[in-house]
Parts: sequence; C-alpha cells; structure tokens
Amino acid sequence: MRDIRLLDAPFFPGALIGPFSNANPGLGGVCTFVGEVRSDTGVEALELSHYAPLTLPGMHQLADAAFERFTLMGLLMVHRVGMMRPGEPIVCVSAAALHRRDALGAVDFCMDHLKSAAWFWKREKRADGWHWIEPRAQDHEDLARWQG
Amino acid sequence: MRDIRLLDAPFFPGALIGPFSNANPGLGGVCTFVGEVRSDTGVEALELSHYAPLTLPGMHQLADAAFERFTLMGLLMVHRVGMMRPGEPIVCVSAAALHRRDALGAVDFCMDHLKSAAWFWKREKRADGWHWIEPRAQDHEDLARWQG
Amino acid sequence: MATVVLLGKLADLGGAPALTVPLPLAAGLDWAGLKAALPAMLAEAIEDPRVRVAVNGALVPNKHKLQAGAGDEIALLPPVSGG
Amino acid sequence: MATVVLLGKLADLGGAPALTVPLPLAAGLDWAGLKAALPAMLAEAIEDPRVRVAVNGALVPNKHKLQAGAGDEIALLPPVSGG
Repeated sequence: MRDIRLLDAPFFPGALIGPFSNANPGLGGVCTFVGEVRSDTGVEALELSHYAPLTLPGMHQLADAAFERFTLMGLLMVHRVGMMRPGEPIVCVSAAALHRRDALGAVDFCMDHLKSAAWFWKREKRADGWHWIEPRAQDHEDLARWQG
Repeated sequence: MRDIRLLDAPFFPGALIGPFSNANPGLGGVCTFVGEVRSDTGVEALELSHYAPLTLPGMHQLADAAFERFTLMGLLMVHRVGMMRPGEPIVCVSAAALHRRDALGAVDFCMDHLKSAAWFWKREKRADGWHWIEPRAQDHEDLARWQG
Repeated sequence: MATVVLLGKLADLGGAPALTVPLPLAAGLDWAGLKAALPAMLAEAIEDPRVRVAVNGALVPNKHKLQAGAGDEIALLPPVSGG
Repeated sequence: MATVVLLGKLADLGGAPALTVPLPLAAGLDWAGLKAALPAMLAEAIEDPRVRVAVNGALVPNKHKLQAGAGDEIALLPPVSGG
C-alpha cells in the first residue's frame, strides 16, 4: 500500500494512519512521524512553496528508493504546501513492515530526504514580515548518512 | 508528558496517540511505533508473561534513560501482557520533541530495549501446542548500538 | 517457607508458575539449598549463566550468593524474549 | 516568449513568482540570453552554483548549456529548505 500526496489544505494525521495501518494486514510494525509547525517565538505563519512538476514526482522517486532500501509492506508520505499556522501538521510519513527496523529506518530515510532533498521552499512570517529559511548544515549532514 | 503503562487487555493505539500529541503543545515532531502480533503461518496466539515487580519499574528506568539521552518533550510507552491474537497491538512507543531526530531516536532506543532488555517472556501457540520464543541474536546486536 | 516464582520456560520445568519451598528452621535458604528443593531439571536449568535471580523484586547481583528467608519471594528469570 | 518560474527567494528578487521573457525571432534562449532578460540582481543570484534550472519540468544537468525555445517554461530553483 503506497499513498503519496501533496496537500494544500490542513490535514489530520490520525485520519490517515488508521486506514493506512488497516490497509497492510499482517504487518509486524508501523512507524509514523508527524512534523508540525513549531511555535517558535514570534513566528505567526509558515509558507511552503513548491514546484509542481518536480515536487510530487520527486516524492514518488523517494518512495521508490525507500522500497528498494527497506523491506516494506506500505508507505504513506503526505506533505503540506501553502500557508500554515503554528501547531498545524506539515508532514506525515508512515511505514509498515514485517520488522521494526525496516519501518523505523524507512521513516528516518524519508524524513531526511524530505528535509533537504525535496523541492520545497519555506518562509516564516514574523512581526517585520516574511523571511526565507535557509537550508541547515545539520539537514545536509543527516542526508549524508544515507549516501555512499 | 510521560505516560508509561502495562496493559493486560487489548488497546487501540490511535486512542492514545492523539491525546499524547495534544498533551505536548509546541512540539516539532512526534514519532510513533506500533508493534503488532505478526500473522506468522500457523501461529494461533501469542502470550507475553512478565514479572510485575521488575517489569514496570524497568520501563520507567528505560524512560529515564530516553529522557537523558534525547531532548524530549514527552514519551508514551505502552506494552501489552497476557494473551494476544495475530493483528493485535503489543507495544506502542511515541516520542514528542522539538526536533525530529530526537523523536525518532528515542523511539528506536526504547524499542530496542523493550525487545531485548525488558522483563517479558513470549510464547506462541501453534497447532502442536505452546512454544517459548528464544532471544534473537539480531535483537542483541540492535541493543549493542546504544552501548559504549 | 519461601515462594519461588518461575518465569518463561522455567515455569514449564517447574510444572507451575510458582512453587513453595520449605525452609530449614532458623536457617536461611542459600543457592545450594534452593536447588536441592527444586525439581532436578529446573535446578539444572537455573545454572545457565543467563538466568537471573530476584529476591522480593530486587535483582541479586550474584545468584550463587543468594540468601533468602521465611516469606521471601525468589524469582527465577530466564533470558527475556520480549517486545 | 518563454515563461520563467521563480522559486523561493528568487521570486522576491524577480518581483513576481513568474516572468515572461521575449525570445529573439527564430533563435533559442541560452544562459547568457536568459540572464540578459532578467533583473540584474536576479541574474546575479542565479549564478550561485546551488541554483538549479529545469526546462518544462525536467532538471537541466548543466544550466550554462541551457537551450530554451518559444513556449518553454524555465524554472529557477534555489537551495531547498523543506520538510
């Protein structure tokens, strides 16, 4: 079971995870990560923009890579774009597998790639206006763990 | 928010995860692992026994270790004991943190320890009766990742 | 009397999840005494170095130095296979 | 004409999320031609080696060898900061 989506409106991860888990009967474990807009001091809103011709195909390529690297029964990967408020979910990745290390590893792998190798651009609104978020060195180090 | 439980009756992880997530406002990410009884060929039931004076205190010590090792806002650790059927949840670990690597790492850490360093004994019922499950070398290798 | 709680497959070897062991009057129970009071196969099995022992819910660092008294609960804990 | 789509902070430098660039009749648009048609600050910013270019949704391996024609969509993609 493979479910890859870009959403431009708020979503409720709990409504995705139950059906995803049920769609993979016989699984041994499901690992799920939900990322939310942090309530950082002074941040009023966050906007994620993307480039449609690359972003969703890129997420499908990432899912292909996860299925190649880990022994998975199912993968759910849902990412928001557009304007979000603190506390709103941005991303939900869930992996179902016979063995826990595959499920945990696949979620870790997908999250690292979504953070620093997927076609999203992020800006924050503060009292003095909008600010683009630069890529973080830490994200690139996280990604490097999967290379070579 | 810290919620550590041993349960002797079936539970529904979805009913735990939503309230846990809401109990940690301002979080950046939540990672959750749910382990279920695998539908291995011929397995009719699984029984987990434990030794009450050690098992729950051991889970609390494990939670202490996770809070020391990772920067966490909350940790949920729920484990079944007693008789279970294929498809029933055995374990649910959920970690809330400002940063995803802490949430993912804490779940990985707790699961490895619950698998091979917590006071549970597992046996399976097959057509020819009950069989105790021996510890697996893989589980001990997983645990060794966190030592030294 | 002391209670001996048997976990995992040790319960099969003991024939029950718990046994009661008579104590010699005024004397404590040591490792040799415990083994002598148990079914032979169980006594042999608990020599496995991976088998841990707890007295009243506290793990004993060295089971060969076990000392238990009247009313104590001795738990015999084989290797775990949990999660 | 070709359309130039500006992502992330390049949209701020271009003053809009997309621009249209006139094409010389019968000639394609190359990297130098593209830069000449863009606001100076944007033209400078896209020389950053981390800025990637896609034509009609396909990444160009070497942006300096860009060749675009009438009706093409050229996307200018700064470093991502997603997730």
